[in-house]
Amino acid sequence: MHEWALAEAIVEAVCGYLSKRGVNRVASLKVAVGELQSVDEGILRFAVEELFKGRGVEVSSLVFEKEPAVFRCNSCGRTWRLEDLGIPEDAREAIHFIPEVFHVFTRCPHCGSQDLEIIQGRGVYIGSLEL
Amino acid sequence: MHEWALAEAIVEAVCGYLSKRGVNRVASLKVAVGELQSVDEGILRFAVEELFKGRGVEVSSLVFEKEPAVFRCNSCGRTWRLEDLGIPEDAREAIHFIPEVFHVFTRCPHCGSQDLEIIQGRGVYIGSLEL
Amino acid sequence: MDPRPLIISERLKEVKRVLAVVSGKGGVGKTLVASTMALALAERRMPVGLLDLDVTNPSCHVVLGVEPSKETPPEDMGVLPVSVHGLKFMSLAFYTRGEALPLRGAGVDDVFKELLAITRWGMLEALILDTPPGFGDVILDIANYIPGVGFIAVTTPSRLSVESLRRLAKTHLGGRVVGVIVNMAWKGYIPEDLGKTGFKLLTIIPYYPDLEACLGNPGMLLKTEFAKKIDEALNLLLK
Amino acid sequence: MDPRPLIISERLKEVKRVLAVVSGKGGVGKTLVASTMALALAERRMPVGLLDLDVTNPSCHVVLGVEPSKETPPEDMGVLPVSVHGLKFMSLAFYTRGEALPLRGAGVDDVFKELLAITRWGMLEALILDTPPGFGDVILDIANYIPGVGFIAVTTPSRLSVESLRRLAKTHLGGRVVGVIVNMAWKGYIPEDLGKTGFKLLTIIPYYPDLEACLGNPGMLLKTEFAKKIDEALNLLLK
Ligand SMILES: Nc1ncnc2c1ncn2[C@@H]1O[C@H](COP(=O)(O)OP(=O)(O)O)[C@@H](O)[C@H]1O
Ligand SMILES: Nc1ncnc2c1ncn2[C@@H]1O[C@H](COP(=O)(O)OP(=O)(O)O)[C@@H](O)[C@H]1O
Ligand SMILES: [Mg+2]
Ligand SMILES: [Mg+2]
Ligand SMILES: [Mg+2]
Ligand SMILES: [Mg+2]
Ligand code: NI
Ligand code: NI
Ligand SMILES: [Zn+2]
Ligand SMILES: [Zn+2]
Repeated sequence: MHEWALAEAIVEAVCGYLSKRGVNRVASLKVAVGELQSVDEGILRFAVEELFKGRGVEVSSLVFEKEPAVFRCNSCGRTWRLEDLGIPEDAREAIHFIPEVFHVFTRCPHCGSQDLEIIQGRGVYIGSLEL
Repeated sequence: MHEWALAEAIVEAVCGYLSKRGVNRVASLKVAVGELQSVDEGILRFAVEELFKGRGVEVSSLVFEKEPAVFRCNSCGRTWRLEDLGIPEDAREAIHFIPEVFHVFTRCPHCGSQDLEIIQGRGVYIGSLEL
Repeated sequence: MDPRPLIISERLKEVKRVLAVVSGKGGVGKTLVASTMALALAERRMPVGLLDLDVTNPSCHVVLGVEPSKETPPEDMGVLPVSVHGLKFMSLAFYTRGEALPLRGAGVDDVFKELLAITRWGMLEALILDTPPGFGDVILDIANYIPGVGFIAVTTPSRLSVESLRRLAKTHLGGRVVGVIVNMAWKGYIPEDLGKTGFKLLTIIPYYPDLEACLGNPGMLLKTEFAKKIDEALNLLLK
Repeated sequence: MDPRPLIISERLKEVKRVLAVVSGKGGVGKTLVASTMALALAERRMPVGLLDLDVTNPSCHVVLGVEPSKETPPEDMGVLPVSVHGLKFMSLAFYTRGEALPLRGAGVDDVFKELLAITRWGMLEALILDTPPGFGDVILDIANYIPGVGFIAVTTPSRLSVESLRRLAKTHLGGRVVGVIVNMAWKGYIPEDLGKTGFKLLTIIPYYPDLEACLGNPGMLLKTEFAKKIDEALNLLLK
């Protein structure tokens, strides 16, 4: 349930943005949820909604968008999807907290390098915000 | 005149690209020349042309495009242009060889931080290549 | 937009002071100083935290005798640091199972933000940060995201290390330094060179050949001369 | 498209072997080992180069006694390393005037590529690389852009350092290690722990309290017991 902490971060960032502009309503907020972190979207949405309520902020449209994870190997240049990397099940919990630790548990399927870059789909961020 | 080394890099990269495709002519090549490195464009162009000739590669249109340098301060978030930073004249020579050493010789005009990111206009790269 | 920067200060709201143990050179004793400092503060019954930010080579857990694969920071609306020896401890080693994390700077920066965004320290008198050597992503992030932080610079008397301290003094980070610890000093060492930096000297710690045996044993570590010297430095820092 | 990667191998075409001195932990003696190794090879009248890749904290010039603000690598269709004590030396310190370079990983990566793209080494029997501690941008770049490189891993006997060596063995970089140097060993140290790593032991070097006086004086440095031990390691490496 550390999703609550991520929700707080989102709400804090949005409220910071709003208070600078002296408003307290958002027309549309898109939150990107990167596949690698395997965040529980239901919990995240619930927490974000609760926290906005507590702050007295009204969000007309709140959308969570899954972002597939894509990796590039800095050694051989090939790109990969999450399922290509065969990350062991029991490592997923650690990656859930700190996505970068995937480097420990995986290698490039082609050349064996751990020097993989995550191009998209890492974690949670604010995709767009319209007042 | 270390511009010759930069020209060799450009020509090597283009030739690598061409040989993979089994061709030896380029319709259009754009080389971006970042402002920070203050490369001598005349020398660079001369060297690139000579080297392509030596390799038997024909380039129909060879364009060098100046790219203005833009910096962002990671501490205060402001962006700056090269002239804002007031880099001392005698440091320009060192920066000409290794652009990153500008971090030693400059501070953010607003907050004094050296944690400046160069967003564009760092050095020489291949902007586009058409066969 | 990255949602993490603002929440970082929120997470440190109840932390009275943050002290980061830093050095341009590695192997000068940062990890031992940071860990012992946190342990010594806990001995004084102060609420204290220790955060290992040497992301690609964490080792505070070795000094504390914590087996990272056997312990997990509990989840509670975020993650809670692990309580050991009277202090609150957080390290990436809990998530890497103690293995190496080959990682470029951009990844280190992400780890920094994620760790600080999700860890709930609660009320602390002091949070001690152990850091990697050099002036890279972690140190720059600390300076950017933890406004009130004080740097404790550690150096040995070696020219290679003092030179690196002199260089730190001339960067924008120099102003953060609240004091210097000279570690592994040889007999008769006189801290003349430090004058040039303008930094305040906190303590000079000799080289103790028997210290190695105390790694992993906080009880023993706290009884050493090394720990007494750290206490000296703390007295100067906290007054 | 970045034009530098391909030219890097071109620049190293006439270099017979590249040896990078590495360690997860700092302060284990990488810089002293790398510099002394290069000096010792020059003594053997071999054409040898030394490249300081500890970008944010270069210090080989201190060991070699080179004043970086007084010397500039000559320009000749690129830049030529500076000739000192019979070896070819290149360091970022020539461009930073010896000052600190606070730099994030992305910048370090750019410095690596630029330095290797413009430096003309010519024919060398060996090029020695000094590196920063940890497994970050420089080490990953070396592995990616210098295919034939061999890593010389340096460790002290301390648990904190051996633990870091064990971790290196388990990464994808472990396969690059051509040998280990145990440095600053205490009396009676037995390299039992190394067995687990599977690495070849090159030499065990004691702690020499008088070594500090030789920093900046290559002539003296080459006459020390330390240099003899490095020669031992070289005999094993080159045979
Ligand atoms: N005063 C001291 N006397 C003896 N050994 C020390 C002393 N300070 C540190 N050490 C040892 O020196 C090595 C490097 O210390 P460490 O704390 O890991 O440095 P860093 O974190 O700066 O790399 C370790 O083996 C540590 O146990
Ligand atoms: N065998 C040794 N005996 C005594 N001092 C040593 C020995 N090896 C290295 N040193 C000293 O230890 C310190 C760290 O060495 P250095 O080469 O700078 O390590 P690194 O490059 O790994 O950080 C320096 O002051 C150096 O002079
Ligand atoms: Mg969970
Ligand atoms: Mg010039
Ligand atoms: Mg440490
Ligand atoms: Mg070094
Ligand atoms: Ni969770
Ligand atoms: Ni030039
Ligand atoms: Zn690969
Ligand atoms: Zn600024």
